[in-house]
Amino acid sequence: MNIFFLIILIFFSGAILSFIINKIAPKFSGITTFITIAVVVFLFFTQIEINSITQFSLGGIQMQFGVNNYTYIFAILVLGLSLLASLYSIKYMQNNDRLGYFYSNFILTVTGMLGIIFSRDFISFFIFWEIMTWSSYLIVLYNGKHSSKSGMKYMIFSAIGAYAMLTAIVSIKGSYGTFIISDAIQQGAFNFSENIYIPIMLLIGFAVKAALMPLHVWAPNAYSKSPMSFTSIFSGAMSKMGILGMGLVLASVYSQTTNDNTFSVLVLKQVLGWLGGITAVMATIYALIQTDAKKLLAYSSVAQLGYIIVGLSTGTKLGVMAALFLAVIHAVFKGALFMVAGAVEKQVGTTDMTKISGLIRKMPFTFFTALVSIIALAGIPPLGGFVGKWMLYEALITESNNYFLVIVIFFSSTAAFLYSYRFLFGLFLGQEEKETEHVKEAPVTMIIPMVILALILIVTGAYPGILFEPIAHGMHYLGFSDVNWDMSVLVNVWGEESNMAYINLSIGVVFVVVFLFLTIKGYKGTKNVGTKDISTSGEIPTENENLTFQLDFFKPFERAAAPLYKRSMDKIWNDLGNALEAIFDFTRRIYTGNGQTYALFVIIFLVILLIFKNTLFTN
Amino acid sequence: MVITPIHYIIVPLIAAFAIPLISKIHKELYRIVPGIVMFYNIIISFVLMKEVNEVGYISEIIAGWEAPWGINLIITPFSGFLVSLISVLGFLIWLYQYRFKKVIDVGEIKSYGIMQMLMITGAIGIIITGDIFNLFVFMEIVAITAVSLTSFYRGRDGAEAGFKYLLIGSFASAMVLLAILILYTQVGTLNMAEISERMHLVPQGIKATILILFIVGFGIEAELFPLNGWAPDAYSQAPGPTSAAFAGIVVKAGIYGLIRIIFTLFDIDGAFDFLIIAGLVTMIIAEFSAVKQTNLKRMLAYSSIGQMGLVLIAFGIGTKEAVFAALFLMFNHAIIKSLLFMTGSILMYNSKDKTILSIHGIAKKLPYVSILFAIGSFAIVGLPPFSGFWSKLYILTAAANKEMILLIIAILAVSIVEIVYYFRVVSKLYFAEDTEHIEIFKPSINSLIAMGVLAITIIVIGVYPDLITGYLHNAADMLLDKTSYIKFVLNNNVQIQ
Amino acid sequence: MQEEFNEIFLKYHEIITLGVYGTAIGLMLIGLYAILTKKNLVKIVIGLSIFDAGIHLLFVGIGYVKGGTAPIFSPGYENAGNRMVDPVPQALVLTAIVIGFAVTAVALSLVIRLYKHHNTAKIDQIKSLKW
Amino acid sequence: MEDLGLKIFGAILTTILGFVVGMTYGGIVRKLTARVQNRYGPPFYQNFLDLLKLQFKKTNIAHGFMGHMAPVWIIIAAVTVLMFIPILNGHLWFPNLSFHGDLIFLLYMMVFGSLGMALGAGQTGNPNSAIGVTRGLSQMVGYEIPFVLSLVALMIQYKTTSVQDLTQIQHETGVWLAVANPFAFLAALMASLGMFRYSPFDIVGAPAELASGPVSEFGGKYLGTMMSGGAIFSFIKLTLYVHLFLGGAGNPEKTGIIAILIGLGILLIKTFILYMVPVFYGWINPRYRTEQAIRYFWGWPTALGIIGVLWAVY
Repeated sequence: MNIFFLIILIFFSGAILSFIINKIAPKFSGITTFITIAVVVFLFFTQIEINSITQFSLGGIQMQFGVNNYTYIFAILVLGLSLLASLYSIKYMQNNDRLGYFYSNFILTVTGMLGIIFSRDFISFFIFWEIMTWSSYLIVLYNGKHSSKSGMKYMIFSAIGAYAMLTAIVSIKGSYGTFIISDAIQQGAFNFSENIYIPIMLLIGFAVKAALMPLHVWAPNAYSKSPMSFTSIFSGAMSKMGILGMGLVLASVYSQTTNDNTFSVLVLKQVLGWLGGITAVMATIYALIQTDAKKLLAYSSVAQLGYIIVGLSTGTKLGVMAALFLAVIHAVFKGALFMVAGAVEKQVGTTDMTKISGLIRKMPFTFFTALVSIIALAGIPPLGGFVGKWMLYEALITESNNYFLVIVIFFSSTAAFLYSYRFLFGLFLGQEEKETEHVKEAPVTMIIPMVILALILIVTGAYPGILFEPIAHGMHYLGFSDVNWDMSVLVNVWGEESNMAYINLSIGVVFVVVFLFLTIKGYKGTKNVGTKDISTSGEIPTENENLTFQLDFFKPFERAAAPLYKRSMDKIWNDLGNALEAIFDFTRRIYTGNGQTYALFVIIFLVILLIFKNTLFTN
Repeated sequence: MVITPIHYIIVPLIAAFAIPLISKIHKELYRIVPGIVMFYNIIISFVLMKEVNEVGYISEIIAGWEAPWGINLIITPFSGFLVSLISVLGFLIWLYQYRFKKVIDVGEIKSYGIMQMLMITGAIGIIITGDIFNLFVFMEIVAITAVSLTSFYRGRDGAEAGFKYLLIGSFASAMVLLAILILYTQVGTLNMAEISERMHLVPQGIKATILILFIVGFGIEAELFPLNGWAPDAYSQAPGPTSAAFAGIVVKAGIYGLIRIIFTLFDIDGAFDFLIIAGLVTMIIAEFSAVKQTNLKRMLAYSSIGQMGLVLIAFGIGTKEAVFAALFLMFNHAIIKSLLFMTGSILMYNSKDKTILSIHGIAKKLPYVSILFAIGSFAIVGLPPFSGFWSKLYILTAAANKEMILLIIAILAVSIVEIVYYFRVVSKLYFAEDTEHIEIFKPSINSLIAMGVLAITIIVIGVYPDLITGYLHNAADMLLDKTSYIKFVLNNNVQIQ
Repeated sequence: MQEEFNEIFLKYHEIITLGVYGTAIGLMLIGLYAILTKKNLVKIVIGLSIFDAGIHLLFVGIGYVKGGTAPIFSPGYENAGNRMVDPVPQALVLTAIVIGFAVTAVALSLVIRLYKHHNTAKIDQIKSLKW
Repeated sequence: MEDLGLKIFGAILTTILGFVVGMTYGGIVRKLTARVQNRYGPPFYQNFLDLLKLQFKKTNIAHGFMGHMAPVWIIIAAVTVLMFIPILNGHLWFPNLSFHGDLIFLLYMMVFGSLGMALGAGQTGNPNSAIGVTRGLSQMVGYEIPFVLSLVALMIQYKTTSVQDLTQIQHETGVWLAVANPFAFLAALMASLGMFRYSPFDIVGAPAELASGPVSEFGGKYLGTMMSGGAIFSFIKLTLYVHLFLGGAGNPEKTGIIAILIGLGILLIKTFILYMVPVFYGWINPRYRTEQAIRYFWGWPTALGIIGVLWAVY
């Protein structure tokens, strides 16, 4: 049997199986999910060879399955992350109800993502896209009635995106007579000189999943409301499906445009870039006023996706490379961070940072993961995040002369330090509360995935080349010639380089020296104290004195940046929604309920038709 | 004994008169006999479908008068497809309602099965008859039975809905009668094939008038806006099985009449553009009004009207693939909407006051019904991998091939609205703090089977649509070339004595 | 006797036909008026049947052929095949009348039930189903 | 092999230089401030004495892991950054890694230390520390904008992102970048006011209300290490400015001991003058609140920076 069909089949049967098993023994539902995904991962990396195409036909439509170098990047990302997430969620979801529901949708979502990666034609692409969408929608609903509104928002926006995509797809069929993606690209379906609205429609469709302004409003709620073990792939992997599509479309748009309409492409670049930049800034400043860790992470996801889109919008070699690199890295650290939030939620019961603090001593491994991921998120060397950021800035400065966009990005990533610190402090540092004294470290099956992700971040920081290799192949597929990369040296087009090896060397040496110095010197004299043993400007605080500082964390910044907080996209969308509801309510008043009125309608209709019959019915 | 189309008509009629007599023997026969008849219909359909796929047409002469003088029943792949669909649905609906009535205290359970059966017979007659006045008669049979079924429950406002239906329905019959009248004065025959043969003799203005009268007449049955005022009331007030039958069967018959008239009898191009416009308006207004409904069945009714609008649009596009898509959509709508009405009426029956608000979180108590309803909603809004997706896709493709981008956008925008109100219900069904319910009436096993069959069909077709696309393509071809139809009917080369 | 009857008839043929058509149209309009304006359910039903009657009359009128005879081969009219009245409309009218009767019957039964249910026969007060 | 030896020697030499210079400047400023405020003030080598006292304290209070790591991170950041900026235009006695890193790397590396400090301060559980940290971070968001604007202006004006090359250019053309792009220089200068956290931007430390803010809970070896780190940082900033805008110091070709001393002298003079700017500004200004500070930085400095970028483009 064909390997692609086999994988899809395994997934579907796994979904059904986990649903049924939950009825018998809820414990094993999660394990089934994990095994299913593990089997698929094994099959994928052993059986599938890249660039192999499988032809088949469904409903009279020619379809193709296959994996190419570009989608391979995302395949790694999706499979790895969902494997870890499913392992994580065994303990995390333990003793919830509706486990079968959750896990079957979990598998279906992964199926959708992998199917998107497999499909080389628009129809199967769309089918899997929709499967991914509605299964994830069902999981967003999972947490009960509080999340049904945000779930609806998510579904509506996804539908808008998906249908924009479908419009483009069918009109590609209409004008080029093919559903095969590569054929469509060769015939110039994404060529601005041929037609301008097909690529735009497709981009809109992908932008929704990639949470780009102004279509991002679903994201914060949907991310924060669904269970964390799912959000780690929701934000980590699924948003990258949008990036996948955008990358594909943009690459062919840029490569195929002829000279006579470079202007429209320029406009597209600027619009996309600025939208991405604004997304990054707004999401960041909204992230740093959140008090719920999950909400904070959700907003930060949106911001990070903004960077990625900026990178894609440049269309230059370094920019796209940065975007893809950031996409992978973001999947890793954001997956880890949501797992951290989930672990805290599982152990403490809430992620509201005004209620909990000082967990570092209770949950050291979780803290370690959080620390590493946050460093990567903030883009501080020597971790992977820095590599991506570096490439992004270099691309913006040196290749696409988009200087003020650089400032916007830099502003948002500087402000990102604020919420990064907010996250770490709010959950792990600060005073230790009485309420959280009983808290233990999360169970080991939750720790393992987190720590693995953290280690991945460290390694990719030291040797980004590990990721450059597949990315370079993928970019070659996208049509970028001679993408050169080195295991640990970053070079921009001006020849300036940033050598991670030296950086790591220097950091490592100093670290060892100073750490030993500090630890050994006066070791006996060093005594560890708790967080209550502090001197607030001289006097010793009493026992019941409140020393917790969590509320209005960045009030000064809020005051300073007040104008930025004034108008929010959500409000605009809500007004639009209310207006539509009013229209709907008005429309149904046509059916007055009086039989005579209906009869009158009939007669009027008849008369009108008879009057206009000669204009209406002529041959 | 060889099976011929006439059995569709004869057997139910005989049964209808026989049931009161034979049920003196045992009361259960009231319920069982219609089921047997429905099942026999299925047998007929499959035999005839097999035959029709071998020889293009089947015609039956009634009372030995050859066409065009006598009345004759004609089965083309198109009508044969619809007839088999209706027969199967009719049987499933019977299966669904078999024990349904026990829990509802209604005296004249006797008449219910009979009328349901007669209504289905009428619908089948509309589809297979080759004689236009005969078509009118069957339409009247459907109308009268439908009205009396609508007003079946004494408790509710059934009578009101029924009266509205009857008022508008009698308009429909009058229009059709007038149209037939004028047509007869022009062409002097009632046989459809011959009419369409002689249609070119008719002057343009009169032709248009006839067409308009037909459109209004059948448009009322086909829930065309603004002729569909009766529909929401009737759907929401009729008993569950009947609403399912309306959505799956009666409307299909109406659409069939409209399409048969426009495609076979007339050669007016403007009619197609008119279909697109009318369908668009119908769809938009219906879907918009569906959003704020509080009664689930009423909401479903509006959605059903909207789907009919989509069907009309697809027919109006008029290309071969569009007609194919329209047939596919009719098929989908028949099975999906019947499923939705079956499940929905059970949900409504369990709600305190027939509102959506009072079935929040009922999924814990009625897991199977809820999940079936969810499947139905997913399918009707056209999410893959359910069957609704394919028909929508084909329609859009057909529209795109004629470069009707605005039409595509309109259809998709409306489907977003559809998603909104269906998913609202589904999410409330599962994830809402449950309001207290009256004692839950669990659906009996046979109704579960009926609904399950429909749901499985939806999924199977969705995963592997090739199962029926062959028949549909065949039917679409036959619908589109009327010359062979005429040639066949007027000198019948294939006959069954 | 038959002959002179025909004479008279043929003389006034035009007027009669006009009269028939006029009556038919008039009946239909009256029925329509009743349906659309009267509030009482019974009156609306009556309007319906008047409307039907109009259509039926139209049918019969159209079926008539000038100087035609009854569509029966009776002694003395063996060669009347070409000048007999078209039988089809009359057959149709019979059917239509039966149907109209059935419809009226159902309608009246519904009216009774509505009156019991709402204690009124005014159609614009029976609007519990709307929107 | 002796190349490596030279490198190590140079690295250590650079570190010591930075440390000493930073501490001394700090002492001098304390003295001068005292005089301005009409006090006698400590001697200029007071900082060294403080450091010794701290380092030789018998007992130290450790506030857990991050508290232990904070000084380490500060030193890491300080020394690493020091390694990646040119001293004396990259003289071979002070061989640094500045060919292997560029401005953006430096920008991000500088944050490393403050993040470590912030985390350490956070773990102590002293609310004052946390408040100080939040103020510090907010203020950083303020002054980074004009600073980056000016840097971007330089980068695009000279099509390079490497400090080394910028210094080289000035050395060859002889034109200081402060002259070549004055707006960028002004923006950077005003940003530096915030960086040094002297009054009016000293609300982070806020000795009166916050008990010296983030560091309030640190003592002994920890505080000492932090102090040395901070000293090196102030030297770093000065040297960076000098090499970016003020034409650097010294002449890499001349390897004689004299040349080096001259170069060092020039470097010291330039850095001291530069160091005086925030100090003077602080003497004559009262303290800003955080939001005022941020608004200040987003006002004229940012405008100047934008003008600088435009100047660079056209």
